[in-house]
Amino acid sequence: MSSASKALAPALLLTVCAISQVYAEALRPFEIEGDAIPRSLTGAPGDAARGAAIVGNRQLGLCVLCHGGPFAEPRMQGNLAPDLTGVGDRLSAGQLRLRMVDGSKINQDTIMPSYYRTDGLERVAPRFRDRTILSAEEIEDVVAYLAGLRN
Amino acid sequence: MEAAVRPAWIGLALAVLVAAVAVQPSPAQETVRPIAPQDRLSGSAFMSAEARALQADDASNPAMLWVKDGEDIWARKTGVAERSCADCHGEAGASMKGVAARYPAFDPASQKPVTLDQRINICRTINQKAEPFAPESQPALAIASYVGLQSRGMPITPPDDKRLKPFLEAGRSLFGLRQGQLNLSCANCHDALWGGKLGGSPIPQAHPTGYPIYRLEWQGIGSLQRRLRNCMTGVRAEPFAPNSIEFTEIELYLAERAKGMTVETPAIRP
Amino acid sequence: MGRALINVPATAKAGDIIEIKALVAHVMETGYRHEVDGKPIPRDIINHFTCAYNGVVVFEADFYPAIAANPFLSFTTIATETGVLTFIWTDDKAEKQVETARITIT
Amino acid sequence: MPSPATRRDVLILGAGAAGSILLTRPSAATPEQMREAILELTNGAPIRPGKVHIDVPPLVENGNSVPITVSVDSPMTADAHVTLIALFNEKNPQPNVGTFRMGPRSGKARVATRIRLATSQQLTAIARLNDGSFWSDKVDVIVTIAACTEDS
Repeated sequence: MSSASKALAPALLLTVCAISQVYAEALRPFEIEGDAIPRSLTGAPGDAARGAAIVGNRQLGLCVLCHGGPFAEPRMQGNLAPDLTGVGDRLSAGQLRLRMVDGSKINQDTIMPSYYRTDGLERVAPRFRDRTILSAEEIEDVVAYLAGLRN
Repeated sequence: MEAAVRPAWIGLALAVLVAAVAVQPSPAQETVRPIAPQDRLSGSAFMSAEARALQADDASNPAMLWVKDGEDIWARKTGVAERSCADCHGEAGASMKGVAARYPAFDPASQKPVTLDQRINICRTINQKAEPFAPESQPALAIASYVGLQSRGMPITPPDDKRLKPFLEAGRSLFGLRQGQLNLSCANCHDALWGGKLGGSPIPQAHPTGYPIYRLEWQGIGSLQRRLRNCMTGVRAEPFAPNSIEFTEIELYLAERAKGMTVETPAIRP
Repeated sequence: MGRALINVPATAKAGDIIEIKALVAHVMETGYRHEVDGKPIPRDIINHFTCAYNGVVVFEADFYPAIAANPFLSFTTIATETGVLTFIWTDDKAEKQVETARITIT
Repeated sequence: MPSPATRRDVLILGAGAAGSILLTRPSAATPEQMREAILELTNGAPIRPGKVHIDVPPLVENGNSVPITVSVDSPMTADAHVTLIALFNEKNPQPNVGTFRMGPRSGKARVATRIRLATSQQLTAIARLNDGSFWSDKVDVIVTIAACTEDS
């Protein structure tokens, strides 16, 4: 057999650097009102263009793995979660923010990962431990982008 | 995923300012409904006609390269005992028929379930007095493919062994345990969302019908544990160690879940 | 090199067009990949294949890195006489793998 | 090059080969480079569309191994036969995929293999006949990306 299959043992110890950044910063406090987090996590508005890039990045935002929407490469979008086309008409920025920060606050059975939560998780891989999926700034960028998705 | 807001919860939330550190849901042991037996489908049902054709034709299925290596290993004398598999077991076509379909099985010596790969290594160590094969090594996959092939077309038949019960139940729990930074269980995807598309690829039901499999993604053959590890790293969880009891428990549950389904080894998967 | 699997009909009638399938184990390392430390992984592919029928080359192929790992080929030839088909794969290290298959003309 | 993972900016995966491998986006071939590679084969002779037929799935689930069959309408006689089939792509790191030589003893002008496609792109197959003419077929292939890749 070729060397292709001889040396898999090291392949099992892979590390990944697909993620542009990981965040170990302390979580910023936020307030939930109703089904929303009305105020920006950073105190500033996000950048919609940066948010679009995050949403479209399968390793960073992960959004397109489950959601369809008006993004590039429709064939590579998931259909496990609601389509995000026109989501800005249906949800306010604050509602979008809570759904990203911790959707389990709205539906505890949701499959949507909590993008800004580090506790209550099992067996998190060491390099992701105590880190949020996105930073507060990135969440604001995505919120800005999604809130602007209008029909 | 968006979902209906729970009115009772809103009232509570309005009253409370929740700091991030206070957000503390307990890890969910979910009750996703298992797939009904008549709805079960092999992973091959979710792949392209081309991939199915590749699996169906032994002359073009690249996994057969490993099977042929396994056939050689079966016949080769090895270890301090200078003994081949065939010396004890004879013709694999007869002695190994249906064997892979019955693993994991209980090992009285260790009082634990063992996978087929582990059983082969126990045999090597005790009877051949040879070094065990390293997990995922070429000979380990080759001999597992060859033994697995002898059960092709037969139903998966988990042993009805009371001693396996606690391990099986542990495996069932692990299958339903949300894990990793993405906080997903096996059941979230493979019981509840099979047939849906994850990033454009269909989610199969996760039945271990064809292992070891030749995965096009790997450009080679790999074990069920390698595939499970892929899933765990995919949800950003720390994978269990190779040959850990947890992996064996999951394999046990998967075998029970796929009971009666047909062995396809060596299968092709995307 | 690796193991090969050849599929040739054992018997054929003279004039039959027979299909040949040839599969060989090889990583087909493209030369375009790097280790984590940035070190390039050297190219290592099978770059050439021939099939000879009783010594006469009847099919030949040049492979580039875009040929998938564990290369597979299917092609045809006309059964002419009883004899031996010889398959030779040559890789970047100039190593050759030779396999043969007998065919009987009935 | 070969993995569809190269579509991603940076990614590590096992890829079934030895050890940890960093896949960065290599410089892809361009349609221009493909034209040059084809020119090298034809020496500027005209290429006519027709006779050649590429059979490849329009949508492939993994670019690491894409089954492809190229066949040419030809009687494959001593007087009229295909001498060569060459397969090209426009977006892998290099434009050549494979070249296959045959003749009247082949019986049929047909070859099947499995190829790697780094991304969605157009494939071109060129056949050279014994009269020196060149014929071609082109086909577009969409490559989707597996969601659950090794350690991604």
